[in-house]
Amino acid sequence: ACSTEAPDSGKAGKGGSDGKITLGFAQVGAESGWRTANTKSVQDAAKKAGITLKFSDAQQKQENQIKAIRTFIQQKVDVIAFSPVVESGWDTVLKEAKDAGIPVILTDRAVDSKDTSLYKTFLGSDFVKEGRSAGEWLAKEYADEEGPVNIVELQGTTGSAPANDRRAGFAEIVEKDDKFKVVASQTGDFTRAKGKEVMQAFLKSHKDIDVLYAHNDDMALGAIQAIEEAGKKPGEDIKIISIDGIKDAFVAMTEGKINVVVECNPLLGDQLMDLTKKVADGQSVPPRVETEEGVFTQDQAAEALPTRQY
Amino acid sequence: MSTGIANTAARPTRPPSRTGSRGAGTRIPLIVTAVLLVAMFTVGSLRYDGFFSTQVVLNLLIDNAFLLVVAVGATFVILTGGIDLSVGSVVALSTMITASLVQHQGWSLGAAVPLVLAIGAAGGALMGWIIHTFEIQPFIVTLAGMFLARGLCYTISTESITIDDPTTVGIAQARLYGPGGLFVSVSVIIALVVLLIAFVVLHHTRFGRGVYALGGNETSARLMGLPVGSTKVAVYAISGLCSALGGVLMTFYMLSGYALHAMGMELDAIAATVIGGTLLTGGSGFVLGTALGVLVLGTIQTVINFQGTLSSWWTRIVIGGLLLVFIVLQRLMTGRRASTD
Amino acid sequence: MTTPSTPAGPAGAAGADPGERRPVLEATGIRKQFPGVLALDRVGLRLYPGEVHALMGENGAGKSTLIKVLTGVQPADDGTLVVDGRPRTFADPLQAQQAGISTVYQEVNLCPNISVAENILIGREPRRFGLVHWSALKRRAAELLTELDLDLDVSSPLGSHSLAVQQLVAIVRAVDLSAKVLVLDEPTSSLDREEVAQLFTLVRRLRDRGVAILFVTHFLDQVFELCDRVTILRNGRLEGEYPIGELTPVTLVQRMIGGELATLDELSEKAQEEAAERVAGEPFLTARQLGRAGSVEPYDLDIHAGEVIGLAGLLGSGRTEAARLLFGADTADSGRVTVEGRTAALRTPRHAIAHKIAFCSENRKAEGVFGELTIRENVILALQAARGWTRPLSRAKQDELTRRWIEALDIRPADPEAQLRNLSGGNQQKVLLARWLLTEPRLLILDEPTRGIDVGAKAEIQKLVARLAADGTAVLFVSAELEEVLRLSHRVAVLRDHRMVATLVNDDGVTPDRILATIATGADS
Amino acid sequence: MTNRPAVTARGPMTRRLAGHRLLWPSLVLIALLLGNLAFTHDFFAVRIRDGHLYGSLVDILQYGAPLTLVALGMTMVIATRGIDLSVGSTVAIAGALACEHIATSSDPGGATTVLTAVAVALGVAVVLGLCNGLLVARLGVQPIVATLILMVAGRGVAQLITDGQIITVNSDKYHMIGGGHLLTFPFAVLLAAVLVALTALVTRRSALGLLIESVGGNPAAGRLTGIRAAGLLTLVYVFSALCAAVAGLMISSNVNAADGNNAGLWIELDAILAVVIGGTALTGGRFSLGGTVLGAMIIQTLSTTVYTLGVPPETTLVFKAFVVIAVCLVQSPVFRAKMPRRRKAAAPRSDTTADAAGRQQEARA
Ligand SMILES: Nc1ncnc2c1ncn2[C@@H]1O[C@H](COP(=O)(O)OP(=O)(O)OP(=O)(O)O)[C@@H](O)[C@H]1O
Ligand SMILES: Nc1ncnc2c1ncn2[C@@H]1O[C@H](COP(=O)(O)OP(=O)(O)OP(=O)(O)O)[C@@H](O)[C@H]1O
Ligand SMILES: [Mg+2]
Ligand SMILES: [Mg+2]
Repeated sequence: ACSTEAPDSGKAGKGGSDGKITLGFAQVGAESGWRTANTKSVQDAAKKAGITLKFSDAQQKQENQIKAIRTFIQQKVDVIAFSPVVESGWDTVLKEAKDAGIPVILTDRAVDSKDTSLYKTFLGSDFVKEGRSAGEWLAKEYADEEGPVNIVELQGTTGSAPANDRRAGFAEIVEKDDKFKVVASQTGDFTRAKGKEVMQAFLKSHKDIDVLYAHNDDMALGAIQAIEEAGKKPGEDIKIISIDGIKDAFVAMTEGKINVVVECNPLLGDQLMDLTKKVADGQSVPPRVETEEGVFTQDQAAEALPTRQY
Repeated sequence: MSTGIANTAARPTRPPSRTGSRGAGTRIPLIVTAVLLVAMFTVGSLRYDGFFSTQVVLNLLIDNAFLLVVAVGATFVILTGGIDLSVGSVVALSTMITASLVQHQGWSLGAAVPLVLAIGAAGGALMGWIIHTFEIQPFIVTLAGMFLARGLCYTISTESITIDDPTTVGIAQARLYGPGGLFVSVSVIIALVVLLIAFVVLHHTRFGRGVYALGGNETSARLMGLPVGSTKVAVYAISGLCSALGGVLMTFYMLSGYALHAMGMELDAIAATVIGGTLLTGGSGFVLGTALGVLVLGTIQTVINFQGTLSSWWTRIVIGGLLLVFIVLQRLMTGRRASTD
Repeated sequence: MTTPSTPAGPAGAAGADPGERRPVLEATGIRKQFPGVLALDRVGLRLYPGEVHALMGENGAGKSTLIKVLTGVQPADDGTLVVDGRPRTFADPLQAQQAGISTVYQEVNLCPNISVAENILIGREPRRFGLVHWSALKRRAAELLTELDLDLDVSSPLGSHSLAVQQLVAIVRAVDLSAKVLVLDEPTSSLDREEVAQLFTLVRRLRDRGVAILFVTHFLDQVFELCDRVTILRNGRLEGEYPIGELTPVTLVQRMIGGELATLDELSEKAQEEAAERVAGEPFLTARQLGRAGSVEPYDLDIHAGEVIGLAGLLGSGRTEAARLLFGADTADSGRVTVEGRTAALRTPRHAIAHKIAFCSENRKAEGVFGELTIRENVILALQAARGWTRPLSRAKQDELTRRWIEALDIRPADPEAQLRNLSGGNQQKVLLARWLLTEPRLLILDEPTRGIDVGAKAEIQKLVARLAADGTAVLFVSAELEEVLRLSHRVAVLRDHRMVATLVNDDGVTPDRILATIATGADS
Repeated sequence: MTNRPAVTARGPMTRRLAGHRLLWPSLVLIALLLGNLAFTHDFFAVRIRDGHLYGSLVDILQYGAPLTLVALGMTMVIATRGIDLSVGSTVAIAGALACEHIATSSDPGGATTVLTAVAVALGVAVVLGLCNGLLVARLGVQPIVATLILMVAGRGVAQLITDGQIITVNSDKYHMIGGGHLLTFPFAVLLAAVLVALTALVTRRSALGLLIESVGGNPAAGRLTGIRAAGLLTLVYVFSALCAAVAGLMISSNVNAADGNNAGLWIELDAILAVVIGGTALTGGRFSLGGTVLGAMIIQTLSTTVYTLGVPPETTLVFKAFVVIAVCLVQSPVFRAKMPRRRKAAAPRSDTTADAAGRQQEARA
């Protein structure tokens, strides 16, 4: 008996009566400063837009995210948004959401469902493109120089989507030219400590490193310390390319220690709330909304630094 | 040596109260855990709209079917006084192999699943064999197994593999409806069957009783002429098999294979087992307790999701806090104090 | 006798008419070397169907090792084993069992966590449809227990029973196997005469059925009562094999220890003479209505300095539990204790130790020894624990104390750094005694202190107890061996059904029979 | 009395055997280092750069220092038959507290700031250790669940302190702890060495080590012997938390940043592995601090080897799995006995089984 009553009472309590939209947002976790900024942006924007936010943190586990989405369905939220931990494996739960008539918005990362009716829109960045931008900067920088250019790569967590994509995008460009050689590539788990440790080992086993490509700023910042301790000048002796664009990276850029940062913007809260309102209203939305992102070099860094929020 | 005293007269009669309470004593933790679980659920229902529904309970099963299967396997190992850290990785490896066979190699699900289960069981048996034959601590051997299985996932692919094979999708999305529109997934049925089988095996077969004896005292079990070696190998094989099956269920759950699936699940499985009242030192515990343990972890998760206002870190703190409250109440209610003072 | 390594020598030929019969088990030239110890040096053993064969030797002589080697627990370095005319080597105990050798090893080797019934029948449970047939299992176990006249709740966990009960369960388990050879390694070490008698009836029945029984014990009278032939080990060597008729207790002991044994008779006289004077004066400890529900009913007891009080009773009468209350090993839930006139709360062992009370548990394996630690560490541990970790005994002091006690109790090996788990059962027991004697307690509670200890050492320990008492230590002495209790005690407290029914002053009138009568009637007649 | 001579001959032999306990871990470490040498020819080269030592070996020591410390505390916990899963969280909390304190202070470079930061971190660690100790010793919760609670919640606390951000600090004094040098030596290495030496001194010179081993070896007997198990258990959990906190300070100070989410992630597994490789059994009892240090060094060298050999990240774990299992096999007396050359030494087998199981038995009684 209870099961038949519950949905009704739930419906009455939520979106229906007071006209306030409830958004269920299933976040990946809080694995990095970038992610925290992302979460904060969503939470702040929801408050500003007057949307009730049901927030759930999956601690980096897909199964937890799926559970959270099921709970949202159970709670009869109006819209579900989530940043998928990984592209695959969402069909079942998204179908349940669809059956329950709850629209879904993807943020930050896409899912690979064939059935695109399972979600309304995607809002976020393209990791492959970020990798490509990094590669393109490098190709341009070394356009006139003779090879070989020895590159070391600090990968993100093995198997994680950003690590896979940023690596692939970068490789795509770099492989076009024989003079670029990736001499070593290791995972630094997206952390400063690991970045430093791995870079220190690279410096010992490879004497002639020209370029460091780090999948995120934290690893780059760790690596910079290792390079300095080895008596080299980061940014000069070894050129450094990094992704994300956190404040500390911009500081390092103004000090000349990082050469270029490819931005990956976490601040998509406002855009998300806009989309939520539209979707809840039943308006049509574009299937793909990309966030505004740039490539920052040292000369732009000083000027952009004060505006960095995270 | 004969004493001339009638045996029956001199034979001490033991106070019956003692016997009675001791017999039930072993089951008290189980009852306490169940009571606390119900209490937790009640509190959730009072606090959150939509919490008090049968479907929430069923979702608990749907969402934790694979963990239940894995934890059941872990229970066998823990009952012998061992530990299996490889379960999470074996789950991931199983999702990976299933997905790549079905998706990339074009195998049918019916062919892939038995192979995956066989690999899991064989891997477990191998670890058990090493542990037994070379007398290496299970912690290290299964840790190596954990590394190996996770590493093999990466060598298959660092990308996740989506499955769109119609049979697999069909099974994964099949819902068995009951009265009132309530539903469960196929995995739930499988998990419950596994639980039932495990219960029967542990409590009603020679092998199962051997598992308890082995956990009680390995030397004694050997001296009593029990097949200690094969029992050990078998429990790790069962754990491997359950992990592989858990992996298959997870493949259904996620419809994908991914190297980063089931990260840290070994701890969840061990925690569920221990919360369910099984002693990590072996020899004491019930597989039904493990099921309760899984439900406890699942309920905590559900409560958190229903709360829906916790930041990432508060999520963790509250999970820890709820666990703490649960454990402390469980301890106090079972009334056993530490043997230390 | 002069050629010990060949059991087929003259001694063997003169056996209790083994005659033309073929031995069911014959071991020759068994050698077993442990690091630093040659435990068995070319030892032989022959067992004939239908005989009870005693294996005798001092503590550490190699009896248990020989049994372990024969039954596949440990591999031998050298030697041959012939079972039923076929040369065999057993890789594990299971194979030995399958070949018809059933063994009760020294110390209880059962699983405390599973039920009594399962401990008896595990591995061969009755089954129905492939599943364990629980009701049949319990019925069968209960039946088997009645053979030793035991009436237990067979579904209770084994660990909830006293050590003696566990020992009986182990015997029942071994007997049930349709064995050709039954090996019993000190099965009677914590049994009362009652149970011993029952066991002997059982053993005789088996012997008459043609089972060969190998029996290890330190009780000489049991050997002479039950056994047909004796094999004697000394220091890992075969001393000889004799028909029991060729030996007297004195010659048997001589062969075991290779020398004379001082007698103990003067002890008991002394105890009896002193009984009256010791009871006079203020008691060191008084217990009033001390009890614990479901374990011992409230009892009163006064213990005076320099007095030895024996606790007598039958198996499971609550001696152990009564003693444990005085040490705080179990917490009393009623009653009051005073120590030297002042109220003392003995809730935990630490409280008791603070009042200079010491307790040597009967269950040395579970509650006594630290197998991984060395003799030295085991010996000084209680003293060290009392001092706390910040005040360590100096190494020189430790060595000195350890050496002193190794010598006093003749602990073997005499190496303070030997690991305790490698010691023979009797030697482990001595180490435990040393641990508590070292703390110079005012009240020493000894629960079966002579369990598994050989004749020579037992005499030493009894003398030691008498000496301690003479020096003013109060002793509470629990033993299944009534003679021993009477020999040492000034007073004897008698327990029956978890109740203290009488306290007798040990004068001329107190005999084992009188105590047994007290137990039977529940009051001193 | 004829076998007495054999017995007395045992004294020096046992001592030599005790030396043997560390023989195999040492050989493994040496083999790993030599393996590196084969790939990088100046692997053993240690130079002086900017007035301090510089080289791969120095790196191994420096990065091994925090792990050694965590494993040090873990050794004591494991010796009591416990396990401490919460060390990773403690690492994160300590780093977060210290960095937060320094970052928000008016004088980030000042010595007093750094000292108070360290004091705050260590103080909180004591509280965390007490919580674990309370649950295990007083309430009798199984150590693995008791510490799991803090493992889960602690990381949340660390993130709460850092507000989910990575806190960067600029304080040379603070950097000293994990990244600085003293008399050309990495300070972290010296600190770890001193702490290990102190622990060894305290446990072996006082009776602490013996009492811990007794409690772990046979708790029931320990109780009857009058050992204050509750106090000892609390003590080891506090000690473990303190060690983890110092490691946390090292890790955060080395990179001048506190990362609530990632600092010390999975370090508990590495630490337990180090302890076990070092020859301390998870069933409690005897512990070996030297073995633990060797174990930690083996693990750190293994990581370095992975970087040096350029093992791709996808196969790193497979590589580690094989090394770990090889290390265990080499260390296993049974395995060595079963090697074809030394057949007849198969004897220890049953003894060791008996031992391990015997200990389990005692646990239950
Ligand atoms: N695993 C072992 N390692 C080293 N020495 C051992 C081991 N097992 C037994 N010993 C030694 O072998 C000798 C024989 O021991 P065993 O246990 O056979 O004696 P026992 O005759 O049974 O004595 P008890 O009457 O005390 O039981 C002893 O000196 C003992 O210390
Ligand atoms: N109802 C019962 N069920 C199981 N065990 C019991 C029961 N009542 C008593 N016991 C066990 O029996 C023992 C009580 O006897 P206790 O050991 O004190 O007697 P004892 O006279 O020392 O006998 P023993 O010679 O057996 O040591 C306890 O160890 C207790 O565990
Ligand atoms: Mg013996
Ligand atoms: Mg007793």
